[in-house]
Amino acid sequence: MAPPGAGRGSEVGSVWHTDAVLAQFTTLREAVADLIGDGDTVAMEGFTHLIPFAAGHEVIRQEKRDLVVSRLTPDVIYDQMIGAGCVRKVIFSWGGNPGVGSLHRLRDAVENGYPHPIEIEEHSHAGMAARYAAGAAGLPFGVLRAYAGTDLAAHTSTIRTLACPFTGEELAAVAALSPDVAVIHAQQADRAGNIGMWGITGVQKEAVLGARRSIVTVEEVVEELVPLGSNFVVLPSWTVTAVAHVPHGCHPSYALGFSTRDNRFYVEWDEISRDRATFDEWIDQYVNGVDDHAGYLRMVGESRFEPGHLRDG
Amino acid sequence: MAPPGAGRGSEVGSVWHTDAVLAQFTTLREAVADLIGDGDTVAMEGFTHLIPFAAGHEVIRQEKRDLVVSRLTPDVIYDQMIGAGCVRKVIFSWGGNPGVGSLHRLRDAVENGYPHPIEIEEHSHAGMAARYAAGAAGLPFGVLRAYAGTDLAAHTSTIRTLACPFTGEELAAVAALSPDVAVIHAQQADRAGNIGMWGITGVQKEAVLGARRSIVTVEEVVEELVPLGSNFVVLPSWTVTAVAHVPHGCHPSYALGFSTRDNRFYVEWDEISRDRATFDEWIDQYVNGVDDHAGYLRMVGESRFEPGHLRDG
Amino acid sequence: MPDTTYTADEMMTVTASRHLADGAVCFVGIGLPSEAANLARLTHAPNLVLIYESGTIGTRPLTLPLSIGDDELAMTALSVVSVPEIFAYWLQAGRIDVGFLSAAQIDRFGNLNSTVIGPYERPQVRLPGAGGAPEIAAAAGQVLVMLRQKKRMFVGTVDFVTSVGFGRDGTGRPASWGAGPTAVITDLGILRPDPATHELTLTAVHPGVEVEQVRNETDWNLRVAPEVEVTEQPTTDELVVLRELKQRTEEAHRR
Amino acid sequence: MPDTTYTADEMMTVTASRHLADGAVCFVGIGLPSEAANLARLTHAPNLVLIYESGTIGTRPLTLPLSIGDDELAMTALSVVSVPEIFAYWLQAGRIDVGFLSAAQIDRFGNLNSTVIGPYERPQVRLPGAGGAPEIAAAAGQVLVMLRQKKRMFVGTVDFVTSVGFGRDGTGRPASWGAGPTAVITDLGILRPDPATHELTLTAVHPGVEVEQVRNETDWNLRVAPEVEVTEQPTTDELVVLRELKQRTEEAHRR
Repeated sequence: MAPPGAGRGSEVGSVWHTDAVLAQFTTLREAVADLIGDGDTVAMEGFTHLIPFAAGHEVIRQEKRDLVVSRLTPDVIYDQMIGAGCVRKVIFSWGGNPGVGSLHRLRDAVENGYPHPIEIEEHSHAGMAARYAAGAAGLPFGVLRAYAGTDLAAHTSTIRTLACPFTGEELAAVAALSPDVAVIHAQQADRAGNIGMWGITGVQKEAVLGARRSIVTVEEVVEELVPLGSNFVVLPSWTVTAVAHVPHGCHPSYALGFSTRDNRFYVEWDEISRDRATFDEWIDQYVNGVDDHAGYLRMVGESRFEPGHLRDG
Repeated sequence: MAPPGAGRGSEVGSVWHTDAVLAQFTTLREAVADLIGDGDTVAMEGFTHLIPFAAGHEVIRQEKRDLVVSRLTPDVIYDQMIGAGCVRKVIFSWGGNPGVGSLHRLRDAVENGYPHPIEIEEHSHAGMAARYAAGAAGLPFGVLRAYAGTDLAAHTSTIRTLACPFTGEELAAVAALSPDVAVIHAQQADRAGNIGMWGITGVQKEAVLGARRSIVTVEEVVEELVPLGSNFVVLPSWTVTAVAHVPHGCHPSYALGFSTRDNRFYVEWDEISRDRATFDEWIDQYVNGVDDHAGYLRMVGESRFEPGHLRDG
Repeated sequence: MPDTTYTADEMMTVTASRHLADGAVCFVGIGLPSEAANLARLTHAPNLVLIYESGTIGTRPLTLPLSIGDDELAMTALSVVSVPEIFAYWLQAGRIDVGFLSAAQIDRFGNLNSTVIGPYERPQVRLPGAGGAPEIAAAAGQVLVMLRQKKRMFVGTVDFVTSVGFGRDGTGRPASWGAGPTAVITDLGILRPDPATHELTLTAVHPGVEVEQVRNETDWNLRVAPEVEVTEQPTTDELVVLRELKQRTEEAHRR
Repeated sequence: MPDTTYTADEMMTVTASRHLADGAVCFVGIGLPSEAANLARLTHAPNLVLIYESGTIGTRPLTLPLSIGDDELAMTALSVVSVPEIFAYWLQAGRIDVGFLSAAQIDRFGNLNSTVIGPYERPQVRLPGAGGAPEIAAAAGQVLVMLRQKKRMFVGTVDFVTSVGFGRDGTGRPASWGAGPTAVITDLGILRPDPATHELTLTAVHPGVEVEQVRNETDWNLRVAPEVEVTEQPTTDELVVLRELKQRTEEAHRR
C-alpha cells in the first residue's frame, strides 16, 4: 500500500515541486507502447458503455504479454486479448458475452488452457466495485456485506472477513485493486486534457484514480467541458497520464451521444470466437492487419454505425 | 443495525407489498409536526450551500425538545436551535460561523450550560462524511485513515480502530450515522416528488439515504428534472418522505441558480447571537413572531436577496 | 380475456410479471427477468421502479436491453449513478424490494449456480460467473427466480453456490437477510420454499401442465403441495404488450 | 520592484503564496490560506489547482470566499463532488501536494489546536473544532501553516492536538504519512522543522523584523537557525493583485 502523499514530490528550496503533471495528448500507439509493460496489471474498464476496444486492439497489435487484466465484465475486449495470447490472469466478476452467451476464448483458456493456461481471480460485481473504490480512496481494503454462504470466498484470496468494531457483525473485506494502468474511453477531453464522460460510467473514475498510470481515449476534443446529462463525471487532467483522440474508439461498444451499441457485432462474435481458426483469422484481418483504429473502422465499414447517432469525431 | 431488506414489506398472496412509497407533498409545518419527534436524531445538512433554515425555524416554532442534531458544520442554523433550547446533543466536526468567528449560542451552551448543558460528539469532516456514507450504504461502520495521533479519538466513543485483514495496517473505524430524520433544502422537485440539486451538495444524499425519514424543502416544483450543471444529484421520490415547496427556504444560506449567500446576515449574526437577550429578541421577532417562512422573508425584507440571482419560487 | 395461443415461455414471463406489485423497487438481471419486469411495468405496474446493476435508477426502456448497460437504459432513467454506488447505497442498503435472478443451476433449497459445471479448478463448463447475483440474493427484500424447468438445471445440489437461497441444507440463510427466493417461476409452474424446511415445493402448474411433467424435469424427488394451483392464462392484453415489446426489441437489436 | 509600503499581514500572505509552485494541487482552508493560495494563482502560479473541502476541484474564484462553500467556488470549479468523495478519493488517496492550514495554537513540534483552550470537558474557550484539518495534516504531501505570531498562539504544548505536526515529542509522525509542516509562515517570519528533531526553528524573518521580536512572541525557548535569512519584500505586482483581490472580496461580501 503506497502511503498517502509519499514519494510524489520533492522540496527544492522553499518551493514544492509536484508530480501532478497534466495529461499529455499523444497517439494511442505511443500511449500503449510507453505506459503498458509486459506483466502489468491493467484495468480496461467500461460497463457495456465506453469500452476501450481501440486500446485493446493496440495491446494485441503490440504483442503485450503476461498481462494481469481486471474488469467487472471481461466482455469481448478481454476475449480478444486472451485469444491473442496477451493475458496471464483475469480478475473479474462476470465473464460472458452480454445477452448472447459465452466468451469462447475465455472459456477455451480456462477449460482447455488454450492458447495457454490462465489464472482467474473471481469476485462478485459488488466486491470488484468495492475493490476499485478502495483503490481510488487510497485504502488497503474495502468493506461490504457480501459473499457470505457462497463458494466464492473459498477460491479467492482477496476476500477475507472482518468484524465490525462497534456491533461485532462479520462482514466481507476485499483487497484494494490498484492497477498499474487504467485504460478507459470517454466522450470528451478539453484542450487541457480534462476528461468528461456521462451516461453509464461504471467504475471508470475509480479505476483511473486508483491506478498508477492511465490512458484515456476520447470521442472528441472540445474547448471546454460543459456538464450535460445525468451523471456527468470529470477527471481532471492531472489525474490522467495520456489522452488520445480516437473517434469510435469503443466500437462495438457505444458512446452515449456519439454512437449506439453494435449489437449485431456482439451476436456475430459468438460465431467468430467459437472456433480457434476463425478467431485467428479475424484478429489477423481486423487487428493485426490494420495500422490503427482508423484502419479497423474502415475494415468494419461505416455501415456498422447507426448514422443518426453519429457525429464527426 | 437494521438488516438489509428486513421489515420493509410483507408478502400477501403472491404479490410483494412494498413500503417504498412516493414522497408526499405537504407544508413544512405538517412535515415537521409529523416527522420530527422530541428526542429524535436529526441531520439538517447542507455545506454552506442549501442549508435548510426554514425547517430549522419551524423546529423552533414547534418547540421541539431534546433533539440530537448532527451536521458537519453546525453553522447559524444549529446556533439558533441550540439557543432556543431545542437541542440535547450536537454531533459535529466544525462549529463556527464561517469566515466570521464563533457560534455564540453553541459556545454559551458548551462553556456555560446556557440555556441548558448540551452534550457534544466531535469528529473531523472526513470522519463525519464516512459516518454518513456508511449509513447510506447500510454498513455499521466506515473505514478511513484518520484521527491517528490526535486527541479526538480519546473523547469520542464512535471512533475506534481496526486492522486491515490484508496488510495489518491500523485504520480508523467510525460508527455509521443513521439519523431518525434527515432534513435538506434542494433546488427542485418534480411533480412526482423526485428531488434534483446541484452545485455543492455536501453529504445531503448520504444523510437522506441513511435516514429513517426525510423532509426536503425545495426552491421550485418543475414538470421534469433536467440535469444541469456540475454534480447534478437526484433523490428518487421513493427515498424521500415529505416534500415542501419553500422558496428561499435556505436563507441566509443560498441556492445556486436562485439566490446568493447573505454574507451580511452571517456577519450581523455575530452581534445578534453574542448577547442572550438580543438573541431571544431576534428569535421572538423573526421566528416565533411569524407564522411561517413567508412571514420570515417579509420580516427580513426582499432587499436582502441579490435581485439578479432570484427567480420567482 | 384469456388468450389460448401462447408459448410456455410467454406463460412463464407473464406469471413472473404478475409477481411484481406496482411501486415495488426491482433490481433486474438481463434476459428473462428483464423481460418480465418490463412487461409488468407496461401492464399492471406502471410505477414499478427498475434498477439495473449498470447504475440506472428508475429506467423505462421502450425496448429490452441486450446488455445490462444499453443506452436505452441510460437515456430513459430518472438518474444514473456509478457502479460502486449502485451496489453500496442502493442494493446493500436494503432499498430493493425484489431481486430478479436467473441461473444455470438451482438446487432444492433455492441456491443458485452461475459459476461452473463440474469442479471449480477443472470445470466442464465455465459459466459467466457471479455478476451482481450474490448480493442481490442476500440483500433484496425477496428474490424471484426465473428459469426453464430442465432436469440438468434443477439439481439436488448445485456444483457451486454462487448465490445463497437457503443454504446447502436449507438452514443457511441468516435471519437478518432478506426473505430469499419466495418463488421460482418456470415454464411449467411455480415452486415456493416450504415455510418450515425451505425445500422448494411445487405449488402451481401452468394451464395444461401435469405435475408429473414437472417431476420429470426435476433431478430430485420434488415435493408437491397438497393442493396444486393452476396459474391463470395470459390475457390478450398481456400477450399483445409482451409481443410488441419483443418485436420492438428484435428490430432494435437487428440494427 | 519592491514596494516598501505594506503591512505585516500582506508580507505574510505574499510569503506564503510564494511557497506554492505552479501546478501544485493545494487543499485550502478558509481565511489566510485561501487568500495566499489565490494570490499565488493570480500571480506566479496560474495553474495551481485549488481544492476546497466543500467538494470544489480546480476552482478559480474571482473574489475570496467568506465560507468554504460559497457559490463563487462552485461556479468557477472544474468539477464539484460530494464531501465524502473529496475526503476519500482526493485527500485520503494522497492526491494533495500542499495542505494549507491555520489554527488557534501551535506548539514547538508543529502540532495544531483548533478545538479548545483549557481542558476539553470544561473549556475556557470552545473553538470551532477540527473540520478537515486532521486528515489534511496527515495526508497532504506537505503542510503549510499560516498564523500570526502571538505568544498565546505559539505555545510549548497545545491544549489539544487537533492536527498532528510531529507529535507531542517530535517523533510521533509516521513515516508513511506526508512530510507534515514544512513551513510555518507568520507575520514576523518563517519557522521550519529541524531535520533531525523536528523542532520548529526560526529560519527567516521578514524585512525589518528582529529575531528578538519573534522570540518575544513565542512561548517557548525558540531555536534560531545559525543563519537567519531575510525574506524578500512584496513586489508591486504582488501587492496590487492582493489588494485588488481583497477589495473585490469586500465589495462582494458587503452586498
